[in-house]
Amino acid sequence: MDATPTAELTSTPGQHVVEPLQDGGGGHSTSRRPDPLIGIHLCGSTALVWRTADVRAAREAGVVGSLVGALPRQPRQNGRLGRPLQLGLEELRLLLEKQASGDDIESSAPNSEGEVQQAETECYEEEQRSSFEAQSILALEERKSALLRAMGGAKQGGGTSQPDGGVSGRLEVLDQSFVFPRSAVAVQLRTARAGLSHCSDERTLLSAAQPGSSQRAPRSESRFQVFRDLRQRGYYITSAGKFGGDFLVYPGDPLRFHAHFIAVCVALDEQLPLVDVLAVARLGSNVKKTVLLCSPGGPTAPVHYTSLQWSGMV
Amino acid sequence: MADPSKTDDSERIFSELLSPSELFAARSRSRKLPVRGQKDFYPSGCAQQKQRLQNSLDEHWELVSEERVERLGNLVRGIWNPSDQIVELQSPAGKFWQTMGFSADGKQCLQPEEALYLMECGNLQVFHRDLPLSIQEGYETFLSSSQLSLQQYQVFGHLKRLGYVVSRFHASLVPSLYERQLNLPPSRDRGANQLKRKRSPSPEATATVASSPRPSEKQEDSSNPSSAQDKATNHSQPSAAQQPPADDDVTGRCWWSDGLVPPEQQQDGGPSPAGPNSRWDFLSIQFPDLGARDTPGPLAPPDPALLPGAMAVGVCSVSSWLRRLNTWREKQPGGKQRRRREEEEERARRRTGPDREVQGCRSWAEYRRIMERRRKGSRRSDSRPAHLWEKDVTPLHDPRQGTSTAELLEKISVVKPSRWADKSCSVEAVGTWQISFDVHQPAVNTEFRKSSPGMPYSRMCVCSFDGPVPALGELQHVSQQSGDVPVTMAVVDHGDISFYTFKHFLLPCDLPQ
Amino acid sequence: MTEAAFLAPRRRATVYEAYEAPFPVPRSDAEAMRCRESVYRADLVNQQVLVRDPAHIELLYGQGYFGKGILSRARPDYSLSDRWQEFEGRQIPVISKARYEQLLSWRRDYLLSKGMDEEAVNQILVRLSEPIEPAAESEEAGLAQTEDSSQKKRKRSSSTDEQRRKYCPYQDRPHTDPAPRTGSSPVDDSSPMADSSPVADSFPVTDSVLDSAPGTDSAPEYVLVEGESDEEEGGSGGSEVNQGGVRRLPFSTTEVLQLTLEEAFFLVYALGCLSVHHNQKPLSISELWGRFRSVQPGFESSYAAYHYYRSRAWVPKPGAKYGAHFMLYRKGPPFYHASYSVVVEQVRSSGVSLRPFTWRSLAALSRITANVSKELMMCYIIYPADLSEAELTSPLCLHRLSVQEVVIKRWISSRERAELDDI
Amino acid sequence: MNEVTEMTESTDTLCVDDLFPHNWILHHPMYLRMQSLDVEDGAQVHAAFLVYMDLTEVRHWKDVSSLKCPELQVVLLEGREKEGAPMQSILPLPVHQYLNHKSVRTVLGRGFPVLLCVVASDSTLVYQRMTDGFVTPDPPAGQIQDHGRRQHRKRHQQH
Repeated sequence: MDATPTAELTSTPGQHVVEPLQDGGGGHSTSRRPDPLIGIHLCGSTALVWRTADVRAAREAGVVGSLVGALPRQPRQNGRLGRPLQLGLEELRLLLEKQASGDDIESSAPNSEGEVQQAETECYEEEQRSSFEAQSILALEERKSALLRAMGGAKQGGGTSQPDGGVSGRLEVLDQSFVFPRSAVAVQLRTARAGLSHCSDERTLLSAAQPGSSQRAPRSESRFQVFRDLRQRGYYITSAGKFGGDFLVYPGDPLRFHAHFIAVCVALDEQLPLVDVLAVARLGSNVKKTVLLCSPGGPTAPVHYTSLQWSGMV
Repeated sequence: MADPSKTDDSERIFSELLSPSELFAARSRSRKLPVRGQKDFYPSGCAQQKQRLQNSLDEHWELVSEERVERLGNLVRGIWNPSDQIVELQSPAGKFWQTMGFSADGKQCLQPEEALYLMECGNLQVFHRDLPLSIQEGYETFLSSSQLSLQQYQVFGHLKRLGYVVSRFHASLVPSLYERQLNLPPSRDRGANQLKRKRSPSPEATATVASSPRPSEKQEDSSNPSSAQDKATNHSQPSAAQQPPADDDVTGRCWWSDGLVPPEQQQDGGPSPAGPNSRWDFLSIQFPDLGARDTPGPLAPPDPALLPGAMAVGVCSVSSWLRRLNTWREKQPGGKQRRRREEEEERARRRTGPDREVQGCRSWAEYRRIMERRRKGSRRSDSRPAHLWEKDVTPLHDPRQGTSTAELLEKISVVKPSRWADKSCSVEAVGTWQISFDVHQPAVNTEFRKSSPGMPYSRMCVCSFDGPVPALGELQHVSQQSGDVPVTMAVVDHGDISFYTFKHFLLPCDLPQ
Repeated sequence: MTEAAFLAPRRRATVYEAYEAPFPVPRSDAEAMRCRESVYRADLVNQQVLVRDPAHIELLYGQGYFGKGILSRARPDYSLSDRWQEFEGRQIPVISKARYEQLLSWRRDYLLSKGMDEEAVNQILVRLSEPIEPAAESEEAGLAQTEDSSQKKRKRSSSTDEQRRKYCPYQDRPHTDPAPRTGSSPVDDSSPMADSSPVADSFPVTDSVLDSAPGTDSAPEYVLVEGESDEEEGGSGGSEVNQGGVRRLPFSTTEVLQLTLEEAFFLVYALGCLSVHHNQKPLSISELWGRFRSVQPGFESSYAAYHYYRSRAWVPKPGAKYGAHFMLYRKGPPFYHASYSVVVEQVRSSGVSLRPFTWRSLAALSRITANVSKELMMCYIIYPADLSEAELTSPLCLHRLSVQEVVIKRWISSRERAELDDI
Repeated sequence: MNEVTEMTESTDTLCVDDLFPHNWILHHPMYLRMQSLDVEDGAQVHAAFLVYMDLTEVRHWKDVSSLKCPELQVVLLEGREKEGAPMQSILPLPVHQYLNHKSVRTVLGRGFPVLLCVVASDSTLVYQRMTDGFVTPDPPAGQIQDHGRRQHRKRHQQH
């Protein structure tokens, strides 16, 4: 960036977006106003959350998801990613279940092409104009204060608080000659869609993820039962694909805790090849986690959990 | 920080729009990533732990909420062309043009995945109907077409962020087998490439030829201690590694067969490193290129240091040899015969090895008499168990006959390695697996050119973690599409990507001494 | 598909034994001349193939690393006791009194299970547990025992690696054993015990019951029971004083070699050096094939893979510990670390999968394999489209199967690998 | 499958006497007891016996006994790791067989912690501990774990 940083302007960015949260997303905060609707958008058949407030709200509901976008601060690395947040099928179902199903999915009014588009473009251009003007003023002020500081530093010894003629003269010159180039204006590349622009049809999401969808496979049903039960027990859950299981189960927020369990969802009477059982148990011991066999007992019965650990007997 | 006079707060949160003062301030914000501390094992509920969690979360949300802010002058401007599903640039492209984009009708264009990636990097602003697209709109607009899925884009982005050059795969651009055969590079290059091969968790182009050098590997060669040994291993076995599979000839493919390896490499039968103990440094010995078009004159005498003691070799006229070029095919059976004879002698030698009586023999006739006598003396001679030998299926080997291991292995080799490259018919090919991208090594040090990209480092197949693992026939199909370039499966699980390479292999026959 | 590079197998840091041979069959006529046995013996019990003759066990394991001792970790080297003592020119094991009493009770249980009444059993046990007098013993023993003792020494020596190396059956036997031992001719069904045991089988009990404990074939017949003389003399139990505690071994548990079905079939069909008996009747190759196929699903495929690797002189061992079908060793487990975890998969037009793979199971297997520094290899067994179900009932179908090996590797896209932090 | 059961039955009933004293396994009191439990699956009985021998002869467990689990039609073992240690159930299974969660729950229902012992076809044994509910893994030892991870990474790169 070209401008010299000044003391007044280097405060932390990003605080403006969301209202403060009492409990950092760790537990339940019932004192707050009714849960905001979490905006969920479909990209292909994948559910994505775009706005920070929604990402936070999902986390508060115990849905971790996975950030899959490039991080604005450092876009060319994979270690830490940014928005959007991708939701797994179970996470999506859980969120939908928590909220009144159906109308929680944000959908903007369909565009009636003509006027709306016209108005929008005008609005955008107006915004750009005013932003340029405002930034010009800010830039000029920044220059001035830099100048003042530089001069003040130079005549540290003198006790006069009155700006002398030299200073005010130079400030005047600055006022007149200062040009804020268009190329220097800072523009925002928005992450989430602006409120008004065109949007794709979100209705398909409902049919894809609606609980009780008729043709849901038994396996994904049992995965969801287990997911919900683990969540109710206060665990945080992410995908355990790379560990050969269904879920990685954390005793607290994954930001601060290691996973304890690799959950493997099986139907109670599902026949598992013993080699597969050995493989996943061995992997569990290699990464110091307990393998958890999880089977939903039925619509009303609890989920059965069995811990599987490599014994020390070699 | 928010400017309360401008707009209603909730509206602002809703659209996550920055005010001019915020935009201005963002120019000087930090670009550092917070370091994540050691995680805790178990939630203790203590205040300290809660505080740490809160700090982590604050940091996390700050990072996640940050919006992209760029100087207008640094942004390339593009326009979305929905009918062609491409982005046309309106201002000169940036440095990215080296590895991305294409020209069409005098316009600079980007594929949607390239445009989206550049948008995410804060290099490009794409307009549609005079409005800039947000990242979200970019996802929803570019990835909705049947051409490009979210998963494919995630793989693309993942590799791009690591610096790889990634471009769409076009089957028509892969040279056919025939073309490749005509364009075989000189064998010396192969050797050199072989040496550079390293043992690394990357999809190496083994035994095939990458046309561009790989500087990054060179660096690793010096830094990675294992590579030195690796080099040596490859060095001692270059011919075996490159031989095409000849599955009908067991001994020919042996890596450790005693008869074929010079004695100094035989210690313990392992592929011995040809480092300091090796007598021959083939890198420094010049071999004449007799196949070159301008035929060389007579060959200079070889360095005497390479020759055994009392041998003297003078200038060698090659013309008579040259006449015999390309006639080796007819000569081969003779060679085979000779080798068989040598094996026979070797076997005979081994037979006589530890046996005193046999060693005392002065002629073959005497030896045969001894053997005959012993055979008669043995009560086993007629004791082949009936339940094994007098049934429809008999053993492949009769243990009463002493047989060298090489011979025995040949005898029992009834389950053959398949020559699947030749007969794709045996396994039906299914067309559901498609290659998405060509991947070239990070562009930092290579002189990558879009116009002549050279042989890719690997090609990517993108698939879903919940989908099936490719069956053999499908692997075969995909690899045929790819030609000589290895194919990597990029498996996407909730945005988390794992890469797997499936490589054809023929386990070398391990013939112990 | 491009070809995977071959990585040299990793040699073990310390090797305790010498390499004998890739297969338990003679490699030259001279060797063949010298050994009298060409076929080993195994029994099919409970669908498992068991070898009991110690000499056969030694050869099958030592030359090609076939099977595993059921009482040992890997090499069959179980012995009744860690401590042995010289007694009357032979080595006998030292066991605790409690152990001796356990063995005695096993004998008792066994006799009772034969339907004998308790009084008779008690009589036998009393006689059985009488201490052996040194002098009387040596008279009784006679020639056969000196021969036995040499055998015992060898068995004992096999527990120390240094001596094991010297034990090279084909070369030693003619010199050290001029007289043909009955035990070493497995071809005829007369194992040493088969020769002498019919007496033992005939109840009511004769003296011979005392002489041969169940399963005594070439196992120690006597034990030194510790703590016996301590009671009498109240001494500190000096080892030499304990000679009064020598008893007959009431029940012997010798090491048994268990072969996998693939190993057994390979020894029978490929090498022709094993007879598998069922109910004392030797089975033909086809009978064996049929039985194994019915016992183990997918036997054709897993055997084809096993046979293929053996025919390339590698040593496949079961890989359940690593979640795989086989682990492939160069030469054998004592010399090299396993190089590959092999998963066998059949490619048939019918599409039946031996172990249907998902990315999930592949991910697990690939991680385990990498964790133990091995490579993951798929071994596809390709069935020609025109191979009929009927053809599969004969092992000759193997000639029509072919193998495609594919090495699967995880490629780590970045060196930094921040994702590892999650582990 | 019919052929198989027939095969084992004939071994068990008909041949014990004939084989004497060839195979001590067939005369071992524990083997005879397992036979008397009337479990059809001969391979499982054999597996159970191998596990019994391993526990008693090699690992010197105490109070090891066998019993039949009627629901699963298999031979179970129970025993103590050492004198005074808690009782454990052991479920021996040949490696080619399948396992379902229900059977695991059945064995757990006996009230003891369960060891699953998978018996490979060459008699290699692999023991797994199975416990009802959530068993937190052992916490990693801070620094050491980090160290291990680095080594781990190194090994990865050698490939």
